[in-house]
Amino acid sequence: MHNKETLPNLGLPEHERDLFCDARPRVSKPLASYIEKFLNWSRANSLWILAYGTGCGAIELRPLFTARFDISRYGMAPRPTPRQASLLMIGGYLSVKTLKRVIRSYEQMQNPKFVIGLGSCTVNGGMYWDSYNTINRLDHYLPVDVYITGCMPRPEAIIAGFEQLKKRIKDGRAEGANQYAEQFDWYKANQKKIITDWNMPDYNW
Amino acid sequence: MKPYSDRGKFPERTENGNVIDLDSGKFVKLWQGPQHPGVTGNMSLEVIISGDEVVDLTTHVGYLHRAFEKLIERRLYIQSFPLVCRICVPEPDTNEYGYAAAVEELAGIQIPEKAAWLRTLTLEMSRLTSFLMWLGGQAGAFGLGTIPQWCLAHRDYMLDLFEELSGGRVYHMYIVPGGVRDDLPRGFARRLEDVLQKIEQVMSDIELALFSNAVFKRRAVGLGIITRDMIDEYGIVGPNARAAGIARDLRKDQPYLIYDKLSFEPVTADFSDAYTRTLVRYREMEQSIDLIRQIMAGIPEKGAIHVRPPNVLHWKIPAGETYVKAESTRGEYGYYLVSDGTAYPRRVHVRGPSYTHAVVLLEHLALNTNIADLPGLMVSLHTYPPEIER
Amino acid sequence: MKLKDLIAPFSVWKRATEKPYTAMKPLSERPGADRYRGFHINDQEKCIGCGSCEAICQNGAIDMVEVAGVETTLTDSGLRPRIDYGRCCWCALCVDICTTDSLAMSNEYVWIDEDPEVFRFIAGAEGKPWDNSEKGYRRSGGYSLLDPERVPMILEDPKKGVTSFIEMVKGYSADAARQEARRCVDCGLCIASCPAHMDIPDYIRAIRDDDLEEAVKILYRTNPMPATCGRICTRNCESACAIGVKGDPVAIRWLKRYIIDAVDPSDITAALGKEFSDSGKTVAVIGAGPGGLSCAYYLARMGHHVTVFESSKKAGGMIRYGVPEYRMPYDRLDDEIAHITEQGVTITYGVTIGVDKSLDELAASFDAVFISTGLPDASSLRLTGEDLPGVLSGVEFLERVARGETITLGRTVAVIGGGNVAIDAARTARRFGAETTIYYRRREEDMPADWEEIHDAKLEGVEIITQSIPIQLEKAARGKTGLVWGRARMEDQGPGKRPRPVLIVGETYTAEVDTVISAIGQTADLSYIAESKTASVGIDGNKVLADYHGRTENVKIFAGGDVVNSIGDAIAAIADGYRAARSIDAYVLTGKGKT
Amino acid sequence: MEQINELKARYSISDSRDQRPDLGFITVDPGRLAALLAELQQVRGYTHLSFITAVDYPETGTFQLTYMVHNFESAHSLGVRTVISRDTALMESVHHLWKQAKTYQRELKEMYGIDFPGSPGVDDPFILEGWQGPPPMRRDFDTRAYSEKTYFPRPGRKTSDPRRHMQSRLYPDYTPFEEET
Repeated sequence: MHNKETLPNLGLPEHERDLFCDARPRVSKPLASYIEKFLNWSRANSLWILAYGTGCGAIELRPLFTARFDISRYGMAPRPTPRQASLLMIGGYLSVKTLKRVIRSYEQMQNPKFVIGLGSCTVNGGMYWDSYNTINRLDHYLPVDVYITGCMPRPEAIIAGFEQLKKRIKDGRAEGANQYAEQFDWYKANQKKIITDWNMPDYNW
Repeated sequence: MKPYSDRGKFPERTENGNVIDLDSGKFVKLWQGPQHPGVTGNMSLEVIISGDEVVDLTTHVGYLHRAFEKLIERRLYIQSFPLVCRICVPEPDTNEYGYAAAVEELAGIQIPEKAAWLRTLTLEMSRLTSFLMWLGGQAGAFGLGTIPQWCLAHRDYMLDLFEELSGGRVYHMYIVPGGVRDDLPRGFARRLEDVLQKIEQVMSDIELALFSNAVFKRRAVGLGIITRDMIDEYGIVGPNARAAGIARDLRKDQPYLIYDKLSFEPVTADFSDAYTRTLVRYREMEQSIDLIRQIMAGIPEKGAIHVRPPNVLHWKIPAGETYVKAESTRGEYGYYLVSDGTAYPRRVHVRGPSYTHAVVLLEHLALNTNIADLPGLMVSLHTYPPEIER
Repeated sequence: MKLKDLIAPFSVWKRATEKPYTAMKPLSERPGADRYRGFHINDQEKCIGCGSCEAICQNGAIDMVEVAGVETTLTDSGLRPRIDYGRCCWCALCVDICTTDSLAMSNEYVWIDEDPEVFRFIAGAEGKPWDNSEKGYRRSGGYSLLDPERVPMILEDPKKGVTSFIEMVKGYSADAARQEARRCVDCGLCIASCPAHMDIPDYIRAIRDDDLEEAVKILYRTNPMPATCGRICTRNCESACAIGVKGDPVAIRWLKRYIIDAVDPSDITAALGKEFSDSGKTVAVIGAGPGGLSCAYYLARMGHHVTVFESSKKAGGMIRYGVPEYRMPYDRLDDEIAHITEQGVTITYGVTIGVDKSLDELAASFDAVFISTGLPDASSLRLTGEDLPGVLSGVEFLERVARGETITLGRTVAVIGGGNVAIDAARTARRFGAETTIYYRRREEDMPADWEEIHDAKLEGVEIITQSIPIQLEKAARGKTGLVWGRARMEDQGPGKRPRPVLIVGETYTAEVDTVISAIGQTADLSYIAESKTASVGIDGNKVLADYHGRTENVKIFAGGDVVNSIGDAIAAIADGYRAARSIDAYVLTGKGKT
Repeated sequence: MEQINELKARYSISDSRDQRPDLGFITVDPGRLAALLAELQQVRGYTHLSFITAVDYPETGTFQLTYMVHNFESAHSLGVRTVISRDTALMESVHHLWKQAKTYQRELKEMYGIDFPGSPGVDDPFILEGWQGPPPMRRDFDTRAYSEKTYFPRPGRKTSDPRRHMQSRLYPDYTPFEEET
């Protein structure tokens, strides 16, 4: 019934399967290099952040949005919905329950999209390395563009992280969305291994 | 102005509770959060609305569950003090104090007087810091964008002071079992006073811009009324209870550290709705500023800041159990510690006030409110989800 | 609604003309506060690789790894902490516990990378930009997690002690021992310094856990004479102790003594068990000093039949005849020897090899021979007048005291030397009521004697004249002996070398004393080996040539103790004895020697 | 505590102890617990419930439940403890006394597997989602082993024990004597 191009969405109840899109994510091919360069320049200068405080890291994001650090001047702004956001900030540790929502939010974001991992927890589990409820390595579940060390990273470090991300975007290396589409099966297998009650579409369009 | 509670009870109730038939077309189920700017922290509300009126609400938590209590059980006593402050991010010091005091009590350690003063100082500073953040959130939840800008900028000045004192902006890890880690830096008093004055100035602006604001008044007055008879039934503590006229404040009722040497009276009001609760907390911020000044005036010049525990790598604490609590910005915050005489705690239970405020209380108060006021209501209870799931 | 509610919010517009809060420069340039807990720095020179940081890290963020250019020495494990910033929470507990204060934190905080694999680094060894940061978190003076002070040891009142031979050091009580044991950080740096590589942290842990049976088992794994070593060991371990870098080292020797004193001798046997096989092989051990006894003990427990040949009337060697009773009570030594003979070791007293029996005979009638005859004779002062009647050697003096002979020292005594024998002789002389002065060539800090011994000797009224070189001995009036000595100055010998004493011309003095005791070293008479025809082994001066495992050039002959090693203390002899026992075991069972 | 002495005989309270002047602990039979709490709340002024929690003792096969109640009049907290079997793990619900009790009971059900029949929503998942292991707060559940198996830490870490390392460098040929008994 399902060919290679569609997703089975087995997690959904049968009567709901028709309600959701079952297409696989696709790799978007780059345009001519000068256009792509211009696009990347534009993307780098209007990073809109999904306002989802997934963990402790969120506490240092608020000052960024407000008067003292004011990242609006870099063309960045918090957005309440994934549809409008291009940057997902993972604020440190992710419990399995949150990871499920993060995946959903990430998949709902439009291409191109970028992920920044804040703090130790996204690299190797951080101080919750032995907790049964938090993941250790974010890069197993989502493509991460930039890591910022700290627990938590200060706003200044986060701003420096944004600079690094912009550089990566302008260099054309920030291909997380494409990487996710290319290695979709690997990511999905990793995700499903720990999210045992997968009751959403395989890809949240 | 009609308080919301005067609206007719809808939907119809039977002995078994509300009659909510989702297929009837009268109701819509909405998920608010966890990815939603209108919820505090990472939690979610399962809301059922009819029109724009909330007819049922269920709180869902667990998105921030890191199993602190489990992790503490497999860490040495000293190893947990960096862990506990992560339970409540905006106000870590209460956790540090609660944990350290519980360990000290069972270990029979008496902390030096100066350490007690320094601990009180950080507790009050973090209270002010936490309230600043909350006040921004409260105003923001009602659509007032300017006040969060002011509050968070001034909170940041407080964080600068914390950084100077403890070496950390957000997680101070300053209060350790046995005392505190360092003395006040040189010139700290002056810089602290500067910041306090700045905060006082911005607070006078906030008073005009928030408490005399027609929008805020219109939306907050009568929202989420807590009556006096609900207090014990729901286990309501802190400003939420004080706003209803119950003068309960652990700092006064069961003084810890050096609170008995400071002069203050619990702030109370007589009608606990979102507006009054905001006002009570605002007065407590003023009170905190006053307390910080009292502490800075009374803090001993010299003296030990730390009592060395036995070698912390194999520090065994005599078997026993205790419960130590402190008044956080949200109310009674406690640590229940059970030691079985080994180098590892048998059990640590963290009691956070949000446990009741954000679950049973919110579920009750949300009924018959307007969906647009839900964020405002939630913030007015001052809840932090990590206290619930830990 | 009041009119004010509509107007008041706008009043804050007055702030519109004020300076904005926003910092206009890129904020990443703002340095962290002076105490900021930023990235780790580690002084590679100061760090000793004890691993306390790894032990306390609740995040499992620290690994101890080898670093190029850092050598493993007796006081430095050669390992350095590598920190995983995928784990660290910047709590700085590692800084607080650091035994050397080498670990600290800078106030740098920006480290960004696209590759998650890079966030691991050896602090202070990878040339990070923050390595030399002056600012950042340091442990403050008023706060520490380690106890720098040793639990004080109870001593006999020196005024009372100096009148008798009762034991001076009283030993720890159970509480004091547990308290002292708690100071240990379990790093294990000390093990390498101990010649017998005793498992020090483990028996200290057993004290903490109050499990003395386990502690005894651990002791006897490497040392059959713990009561002796618990009293008179030269305790090289304590000089390697990580706690000793900033404070007093853990009192390892006294803790060992506590274990063995707190346990009844019969419980030791019970703890260790007595079941071992019988190999039917026989081994002769020459000399019942610590080396011989240790070898005999382990051989017996390996199932061999051991006979020890001892020229004196009692076993113990230098421990009995060279160490005064106030340091090593004879009954404790007897208990220890009794435990060794209980294992089936036979000791034949009054038999001198080379006189009563030849080495050849032994080699012929036993499957293997272990030589541990030690250094029983005193070295010569090589001064004129050494043969005067008022001059005797420290070894001889102590031995005669131990045998219970009556000795007349007179009212004043001069002791020449700075080692433990010199101190022992001086303190013993004090117990005979003599005014005693020690003459030593170098400074007090150069004295090879145990610093506690020097301290206690002074308490007992022994005077120490340092930088004094004896020139000659002469006969003086009223039967006294004149010690002519000259003042020395210390001449620097370059870095890492001990300064050399040089006589200052013209500054000579004469001390007229009743007795002069020389204690500048010991030597051995190895003629019984040289005379041997079939069992001869290599000799160099007063030393027998043997390898680390006690094997000599003769496959059947093994040797150890002072007669082999140059350390010359009891624990080294015990270690030699044990290693030789293993070699002998391997030899008698397989017939194969050195490969 | 005088109040407690009055209750002692009626509720067969054992093991009462003052930890501080303002904090006491008492132990009561599980069967009498709900009645005792009701009296404490309604008659004795212990109107505030701070928390309910459990302590696991796998060695003895029991859970200790602690109900912390507080009397604002006398500023006295009382920890009411009861010991129940770990195998049956069943306890009477007190949700009728305090509204928030049902949340605590729901948490205990999830984290320790202690059931409180009749407590509203006690079987609903509270914190965990899709959890398939044993109740995670039980002490025999090894969180570290679970984490390493499920979330596999980043490879490339290796550490050396200083004492083993020094032995390998300085005295590799030495082995202590182990008895072969």
